Amino acid sequence: MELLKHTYLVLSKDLLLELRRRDSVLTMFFFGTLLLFVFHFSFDLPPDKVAEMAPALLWLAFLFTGTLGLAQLFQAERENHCLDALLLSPLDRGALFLAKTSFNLILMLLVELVVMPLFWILFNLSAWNLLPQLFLVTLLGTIGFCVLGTIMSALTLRARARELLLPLVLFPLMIPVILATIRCMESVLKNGEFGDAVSWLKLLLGFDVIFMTVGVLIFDWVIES
Amino acid sequence: MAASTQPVEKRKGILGGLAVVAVVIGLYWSLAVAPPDAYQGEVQRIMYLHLPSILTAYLSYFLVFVGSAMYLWKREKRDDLLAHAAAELGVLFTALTIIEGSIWGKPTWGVWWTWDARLTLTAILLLIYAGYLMLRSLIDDESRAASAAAILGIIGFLDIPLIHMSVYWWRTLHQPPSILRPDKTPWETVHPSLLTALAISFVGFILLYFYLLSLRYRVGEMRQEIKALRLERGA
Amino acid sequence: MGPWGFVSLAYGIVWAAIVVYWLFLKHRYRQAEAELNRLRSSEAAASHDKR
Amino acid sequence: MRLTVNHLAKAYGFLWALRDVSIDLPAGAFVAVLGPNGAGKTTLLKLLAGLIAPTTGAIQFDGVTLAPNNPLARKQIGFLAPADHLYDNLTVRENLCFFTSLYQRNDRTVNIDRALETVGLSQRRDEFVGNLSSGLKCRVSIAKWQLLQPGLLLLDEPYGVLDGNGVDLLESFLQSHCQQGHIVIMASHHVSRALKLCNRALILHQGRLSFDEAKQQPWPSFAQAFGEFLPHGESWNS
Repeated sequence: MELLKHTYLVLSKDLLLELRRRDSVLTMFFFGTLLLFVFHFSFDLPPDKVAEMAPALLWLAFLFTGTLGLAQLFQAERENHCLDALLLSPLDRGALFLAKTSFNLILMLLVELVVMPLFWILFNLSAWNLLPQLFLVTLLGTIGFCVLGTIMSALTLRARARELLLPLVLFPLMIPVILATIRCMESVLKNGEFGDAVSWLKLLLGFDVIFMTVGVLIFDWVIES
Repeated sequence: MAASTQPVEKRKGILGGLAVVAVVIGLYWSLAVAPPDAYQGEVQRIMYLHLPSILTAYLSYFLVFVGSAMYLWKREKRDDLLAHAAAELGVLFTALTIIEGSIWGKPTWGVWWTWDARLTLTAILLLIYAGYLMLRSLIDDESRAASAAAILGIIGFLDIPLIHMSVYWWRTLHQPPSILRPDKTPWETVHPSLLTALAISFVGFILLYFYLLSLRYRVGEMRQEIKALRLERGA
Repeated sequence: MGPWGFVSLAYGIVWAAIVVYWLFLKHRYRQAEAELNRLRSSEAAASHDKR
Repeated sequence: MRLTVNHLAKAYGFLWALRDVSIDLPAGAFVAVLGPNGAGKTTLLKLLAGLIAPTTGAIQFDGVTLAPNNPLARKQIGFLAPADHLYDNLTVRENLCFFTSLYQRNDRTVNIDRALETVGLSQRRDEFVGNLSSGLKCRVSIAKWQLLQPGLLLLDEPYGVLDGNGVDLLESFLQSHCQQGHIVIMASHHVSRALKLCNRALILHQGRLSFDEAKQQPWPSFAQAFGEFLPHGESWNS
């Protein structure tokens, strides 16, 4: 499939660049852990309340860390007008979208893989067996974030005050994902399985699918020079 | 060009006149003629204002969506102007809706602001479309600002049902169903003059909305021509 | 503040806001129209002496 | 290889940057696009490159209409930006590998080495492009487009950044590219250089095509058409 081949091509280029400079992944990692400490000090919660607050704190940390990644997403393309080089080539713009989304997704997942267990240790939570389920929810939420985030990052590429405008435009649209992930994680933490939060999970899945397809279809206009 | 605008000006004048007449009748009817609601008393009259402005806000979002989609498809400037005008009015009417909602909330729930599903939803929509105007103003290149805003116009509109669902589910989770369920339509006790007051207010608001929209659209059009004349003069 | 107080507050704020917006809109409208006519009249003048 | 452009026009807002341009170029055409600043040269090149969408008119490439959403036609189109369109943090070889596979011309790396050989960069194969001087970067671009073999190669003011032998390298590449039956369109202000190379000249003035003729040795019609734009004192046919 043409689309996947191009996606893989651009993605491996981005990963190679990232592996070489490692600026995005390191800043995101440190920022994530920094937020944990800040949350830890600002809300010194009694242990029982922590389980309740954990999803919100975690997801806030991921949201802001992800925004850092999004701001840097098209940095390589901004130098030497490489974006024009890509637009010039027979690269399918939907593939560019998928590549950039999965690139940011990989970065965020790496950070989350480290930050979540760290969160468990810092807030000495007990429910270690629930981590896989929690990570599934975070994965779906992060996909939703990266899909819409990549579109908004490309949209604000040529705007003044780009880094400020991106979260301003992105976060209101992210509210369904934020609510859904936090509700799912809460019900998993509280009673060990999704239970009535399944409807939230479906909302999350719907959000990801809708905006993934919209992204692939519409990215041609999003990125046109 | 000046000669041909006379009929357009006149048409706008008539639309404006009609709007004012309908609004005045609506005001008179909803404030003086309609009886107070059985449950909420006089305060329910704010509904004659609240419901029409919610409608015009949603109408704006729809027009922004249509304008944006047409602009991306056909690349015609007028669709973009329509989207921009509708977005500006949308933000105005959404803000008014929130103000009415909280004023209505004070006597009913005793607080100016509660995280009631409808108020929260309107606040989020205000943020999205304020972001739309911000995005448009922060991109210098004219055609890029238009297409970027068009994308946001479409995605924002597609997101509304998802936000709607998530906010209402989130809301029903926390708020115990009180007698005065805020999101139940207030006209249980259907009284004919209640309905007519509402109907007239609706008509008034719609006419007013399209009058303001045509004005704002015309301003956009004129600014476009001014830019063109200046560029032509300068090039 | 009685119920009529809230009603008048709501109507007052909303209609005041709409009127103020209308005034600003009218102002922008007249400004744009004046600028357009000025440009167009000097444009006519410029193309006149170019011929 | 045939490029036909009929009634191409591009407007930004109400202002026409390019108006009603129609060109028909056979294979092997080397076209110099001349004209004062703001005449629409760059707009024409960007339209031909598919970077921007035309307001009216169509561009046909061997019969295939160029449209933003059909990526295949773009496979034939090249835009040589002397120091741009290369990733600074990738090495020379990685850049070439990336673009050749992007254009589905991923023949064995030996071609890449051969291309680098011809532009004299073989010993800098694994250096980062960011560390190269702009002259060397231009050679990498030349090697890149030599590998990609575009049917239509566009250049916008390539002489700005090149040193002496860089210019010779570029001109020999362009000429050999034309002889292979491709089309080259170059916009430039170096009138005498461009005219020496081209076999056809176009003059754009305020968005309109005011001159389009194949080259003849004494070229009175060109001198007459181009007279008013020539910086006074410089004569192009010296």
